[in-house]
Amino acid sequence: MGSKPKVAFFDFACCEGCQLQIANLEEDVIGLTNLVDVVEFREVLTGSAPEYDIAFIEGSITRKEDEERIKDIRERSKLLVAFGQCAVSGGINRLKNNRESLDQVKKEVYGDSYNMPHLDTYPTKGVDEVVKVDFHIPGCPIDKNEFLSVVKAIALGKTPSIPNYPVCIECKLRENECLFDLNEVCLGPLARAGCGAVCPSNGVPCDACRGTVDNPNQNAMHEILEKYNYTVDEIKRKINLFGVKPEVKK
Amino acid sequence: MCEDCTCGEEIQKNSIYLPEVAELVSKKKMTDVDSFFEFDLKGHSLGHLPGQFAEISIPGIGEAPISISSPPSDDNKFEMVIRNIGSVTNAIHSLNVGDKIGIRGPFGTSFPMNNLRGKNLLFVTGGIGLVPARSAILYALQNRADYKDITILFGCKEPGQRLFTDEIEEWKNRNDITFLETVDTCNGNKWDGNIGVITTLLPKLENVDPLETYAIVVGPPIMYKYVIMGLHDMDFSDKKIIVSLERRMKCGVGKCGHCQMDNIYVCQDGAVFYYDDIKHLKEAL
Amino acid sequence: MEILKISESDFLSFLDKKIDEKNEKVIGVVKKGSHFVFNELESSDKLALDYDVTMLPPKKYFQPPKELLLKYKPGDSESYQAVNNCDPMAIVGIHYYDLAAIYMMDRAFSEGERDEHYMKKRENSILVGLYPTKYFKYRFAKSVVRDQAYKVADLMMVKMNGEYIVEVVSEKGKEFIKGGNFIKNNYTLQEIDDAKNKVKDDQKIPISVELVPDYLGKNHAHPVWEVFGEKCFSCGSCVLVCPTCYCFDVRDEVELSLAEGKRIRVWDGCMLEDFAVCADGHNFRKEKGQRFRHRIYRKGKHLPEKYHYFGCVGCGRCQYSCAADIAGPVKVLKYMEDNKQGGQNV
Amino acid sequence: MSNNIKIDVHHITRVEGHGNIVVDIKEGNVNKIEWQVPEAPRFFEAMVIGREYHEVATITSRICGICSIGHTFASLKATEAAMGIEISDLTKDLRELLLHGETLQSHILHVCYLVVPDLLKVNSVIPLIKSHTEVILLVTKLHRLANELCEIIGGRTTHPIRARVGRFSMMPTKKELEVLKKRLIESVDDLKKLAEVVKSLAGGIPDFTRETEYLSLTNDKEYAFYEGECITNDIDTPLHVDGYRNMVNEFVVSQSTAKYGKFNRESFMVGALARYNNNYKQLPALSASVAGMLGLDGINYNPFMNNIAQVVECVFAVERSIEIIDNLLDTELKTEKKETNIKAGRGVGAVEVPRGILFHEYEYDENGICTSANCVIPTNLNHNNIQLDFEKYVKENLAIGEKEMGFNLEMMVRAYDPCISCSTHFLNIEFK
Ligand SMILES: Cc1cc2nc3c(=O)[nH]c(=O)nc-3n(C[C@H](O)[C@H](O)[C@H](O)COP(=O)(O)OP(=O)(O)OC[C@H]3O[C@@H](n4cnc5c(N)ncnc54)[C@H](O)[C@@H]3O)c2cc1C
Ligand code: SF4
Ligand code: SF4
Ligand code: SF4
Repeated sequence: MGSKPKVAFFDFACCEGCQLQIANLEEDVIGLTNLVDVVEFREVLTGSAPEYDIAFIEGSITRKEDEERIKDIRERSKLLVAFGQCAVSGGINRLKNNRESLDQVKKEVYGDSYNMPHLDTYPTKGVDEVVKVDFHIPGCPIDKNEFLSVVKAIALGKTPSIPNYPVCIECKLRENECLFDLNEVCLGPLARAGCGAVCPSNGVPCDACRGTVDNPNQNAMHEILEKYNYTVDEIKRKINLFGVKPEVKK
Repeated sequence: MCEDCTCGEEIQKNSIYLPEVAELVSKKKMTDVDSFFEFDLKGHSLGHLPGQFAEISIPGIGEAPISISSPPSDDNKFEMVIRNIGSVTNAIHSLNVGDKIGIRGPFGTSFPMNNLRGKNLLFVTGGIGLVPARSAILYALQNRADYKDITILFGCKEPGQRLFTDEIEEWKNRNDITFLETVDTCNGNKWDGNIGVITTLLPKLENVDPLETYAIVVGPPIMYKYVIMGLHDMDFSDKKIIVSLERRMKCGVGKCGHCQMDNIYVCQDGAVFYYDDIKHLKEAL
Repeated sequence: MEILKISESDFLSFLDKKIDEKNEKVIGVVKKGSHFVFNELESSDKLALDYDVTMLPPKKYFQPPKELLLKYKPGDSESYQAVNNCDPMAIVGIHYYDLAAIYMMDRAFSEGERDEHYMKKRENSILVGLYPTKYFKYRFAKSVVRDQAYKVADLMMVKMNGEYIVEVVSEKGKEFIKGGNFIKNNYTLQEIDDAKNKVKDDQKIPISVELVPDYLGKNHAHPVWEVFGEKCFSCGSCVLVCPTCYCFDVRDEVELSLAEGKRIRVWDGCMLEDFAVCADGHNFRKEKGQRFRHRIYRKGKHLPEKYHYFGCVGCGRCQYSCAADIAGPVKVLKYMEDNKQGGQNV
Repeated sequence: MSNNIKIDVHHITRVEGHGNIVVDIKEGNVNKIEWQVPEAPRFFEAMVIGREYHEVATITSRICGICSIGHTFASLKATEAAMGIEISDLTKDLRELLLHGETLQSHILHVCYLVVPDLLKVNSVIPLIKSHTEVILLVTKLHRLANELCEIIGGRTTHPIRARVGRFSMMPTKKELEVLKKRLIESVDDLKKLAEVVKSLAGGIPDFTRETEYLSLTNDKEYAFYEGECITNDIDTPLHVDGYRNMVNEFVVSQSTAKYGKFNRESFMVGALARYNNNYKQLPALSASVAGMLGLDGINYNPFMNNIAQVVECVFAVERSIEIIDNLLDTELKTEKKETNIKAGRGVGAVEVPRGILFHEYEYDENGICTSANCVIPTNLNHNNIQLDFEKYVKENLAIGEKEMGFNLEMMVRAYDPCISCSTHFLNIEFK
């Protein structure tokens, strides 16, 4: 790319923890601003632009009006990158889709006022369920180095690469003791790597917050979990914590 | 040069991963996705044999194995045809004449042109498979007297994907060789030639003497099985079939493991093989 | 071969001295949680030579998981520079099967095109071997390893009654122990041999190692590949922890400034789904079973055919790290033996 | 100067989440002054229902990235209260330390990246990278320190990994703690420099006061963050957090997807200024002196001064962290066993997060499955106070004109440091 690409950041329903990872780049923020021209980033600066080379989208789509907004952004952007698991799959917000009904959900949260129009919501969607997404950066939250590697790749005209192998690889590289050996149930064998196996390395089982690899072997996982007395429903529940939609056959 | 250690200049001298520099001297679009590139290695010739490949480097992007499409020559130039399919190939496509690339090689085995002397040659090429085969075709044409009948079959998906169209025109017009081509479908384009997969050309060949002919087969993975079946129908023995295989490759020097099929490293033991030598390998074709 | 001995405490002080001298990095086995890893030592008190197995084999020092090969300025093809980091190191306490694996790696990186990045690191290292003192339930090294350890070790140690018997295998080893309180050995060869064999393996491969290549060759169509493949996560743990696996990927990385770039190699493995994917998307080993077979073939057929040594050294790490509990060669061969089927031995 | 003012700031910038400001004044008559929160509602209370007890903090941490540590603790405390789980002093110390890390993280980020541009009248921190490079480097240094603290103790800067029900899944090493302590001690000078910078800009803080009720935690040992009971300037005896519903009294309004709250007055304020007003006497020496230097000397009714209180709390976070680390260095750092005593029950947990007091309440069945939940978020509690501040401010300052009015109202919202995305899920759910 000749001149610096014009970059914008947008957020939808999410905790904004992923854009926080960008603030957490510290000195690298300065490097980033040398590489790209940030023209719109509501949390950080006042300003906007008509068109973008790259739009980074954080958050899930949960309302009609969000859908219109994201479509408009898509039209004005050359590349659109979904960053963070909310944008990638709906993330944790997708949990509400698993409940009996959305009215029930609204009632539980807003009580008698649940029907007020501005509280309207529909089943949570990942961004690519609404518009075309060029690249995904998974994770809850994203890994800031992975974010940088994607930005660099795009700036160089390279296809960004996100691992298609499980968290186990990174866990073994860090020479962790396998959590299964400590009697914990870990989704590492299915989960998409890229986080450096940060949870198992801190003694906590992986919840697959980055989604799964392209072809997760769910049946094999099922067999393992059965050994730990998990029922099919519990397994499903476990795997969908971060909005992954597994088909556990059985 | 070595960071905080003692091996100093040695690593610079001996690293098998260090590319040399070549300059892009000409460039020509061939199809929507394929372009022709001519490089100059300055200072010395690449010293390759027909059918070999080299690793092309773009600093910052990566490295990709690419076949050398020109026949061996004494000058410092060599030619490639590259399909824009990903990061490195895209970066090569955006180079301008005068730009430099990194190159390692040549690597791999070559078409056994010496052993083929005095024989008939039957080239069966599919799509981008014509690119490596061309180095042998041009070599044979340069040394036309050394070989008996030369037949070239070329097939591609649709007319828009034909490569080396000028040369093909020339080959068609030569009366010392036979050239036949086909497309899988004309896809709405003007095309009055053959339509059908490459194997449909085989029955059109007359008087092929399987004992005196070597078949050189290069094309996409799926092509081999059917072409070899066709050649068997023509009574070709496996010793007379030569193939060039593609595999994922990273190092080009038999270390990284990506191109391994059974106990063979395609980058070193191939990519050119006698079919007879690899047919027992379950993963070969 | 000269045989010496040293008391455990003298050995530790010897190491402390080596650490202080800083002529080389001193690496040893240390405890991490309830298991063991190789790590650089700051002093000898963390050293835990009484170990069953380490998580990763010592290959991580000769072919680091992420290794710098070249430096350059992005966009400038004339700027490529080969780089290497081969600071001298001494690795203490390598079990004999891991040494056998290093022998295999040495051959892979030195034969054919010689890989200086690996070889320099190896040349600048001192390998201090040790016969295992602790049982490991998945180990079957005795049934697959012969004498390879002595082809690469500089020193071999055997623990006996609170002392280490030290076999001085190479000149480098002899040089290394100068200045330590190594004294004349007074045990008989028989006693030493018994000590070497004191820790038993529970596991062994069910057929003799010489026969395995042929056996595998005849069982290309055995159902084991399908059956085990079905359970495999393609997680690559088994190849990552394997001391004789050295496949790698090569990548370019650039600084955020885009002004500096590196070409690195990183560990890769044939069990990962995309390992054999070509640019046109064609995957030459698409099925899990094919990848599973390839890995076992590599250990049991391809490497032996190439190097005339069995390609698996029986460390048992793969079986230990496999969540699906299928990776171990013993397990695979046993299954094949137990499920002999008509027509498989074509 | 015209008597007509029309302000319509759609999605105010440099705040976390979405908020709108609408002011419509014709001929001096106020038609509308409104602080609106149109953020997409997210329904966390419904999302945790049916999940296992050890997953609940993982989920509710995602209410807000910036306060993820605080949410994690409020959640863990509520779960522990529901099941009668006692935590060790070690776990408590680590939690408190981690919470201070978050306070520092968040306050630095907010004051420096979001508020300082206001005081310098520029549109963002980005131009300051060039014009005020040194200050920015100072800020990034402090921010990185805060992040490293969170990473060393929590395992990750955001959405902490190690903080689990009843324990920490992994301990920092003594060496890490020693390095951290050294860096914290060194940072005191940087903080003083930062305070000087803020002081030099403090002239830009509008002169405005409105006395309101200030709600925060309090305890007799220290300036409260992790532990305590609820206090306000309108009550004499602290109230147990269990009775929080009677204090926050949430209600739904039409201009907002976030709920509003009130206690003894029409509205109340939570956050740094509320904590300061209630507990300033407990500030240790250094923090107290910085407060004095920045013009905070006792109770203060100017909401804009919330940012100054945040600076003071940055100093406190560092002072107190050093103390805790000293304590930890004398303790054996041993990872504790997982809690296995699962019981049915209901519990409330409260902590002070950067934006104010935060309550979580859960009910679990005997299998440890969550059956109902309620999270009351500080930003929410402030919405009503912002609205009333707006009304008073506009009426008192009609003369300054539309442009400056708009600017100052935005600045006021930012002064509250609203974390709007997290405020949009509350409830009135009936606990049986
Ligand atoms: C011996 C040999 C000779 C060759 N000769 C030629 C030649 O003459 N001309 C020519 O054009 N090509 C040739 N090729 C192919 C060429 O090497 C590849 O097209 C090239 O390496 C692609 O590199 P790239 O960086 O451009 O693509 P990449 O960016 O690496 O990717 C290319 C495509 O492959 C897919 N891909 C890559 N890696 C993976 C993965 N891990 N998983 C899934 N999909 C993946 C990508 O999605 C992308 O669409 C040859 C290959 C070999 C082995
Ligand atoms: S280990 Fe698992 S849950 Fe943790 S960050 Fe990585 S993918 Fe997410
Ligand atoms: S195959 Fe398994 S047992 Fe054999 S050397 Fe590799 S890791 Fe060890
Ligand atoms: S460790 Fe087991 S599950 Fe993982 S790739 Fe190896 S065989 Fe498959």
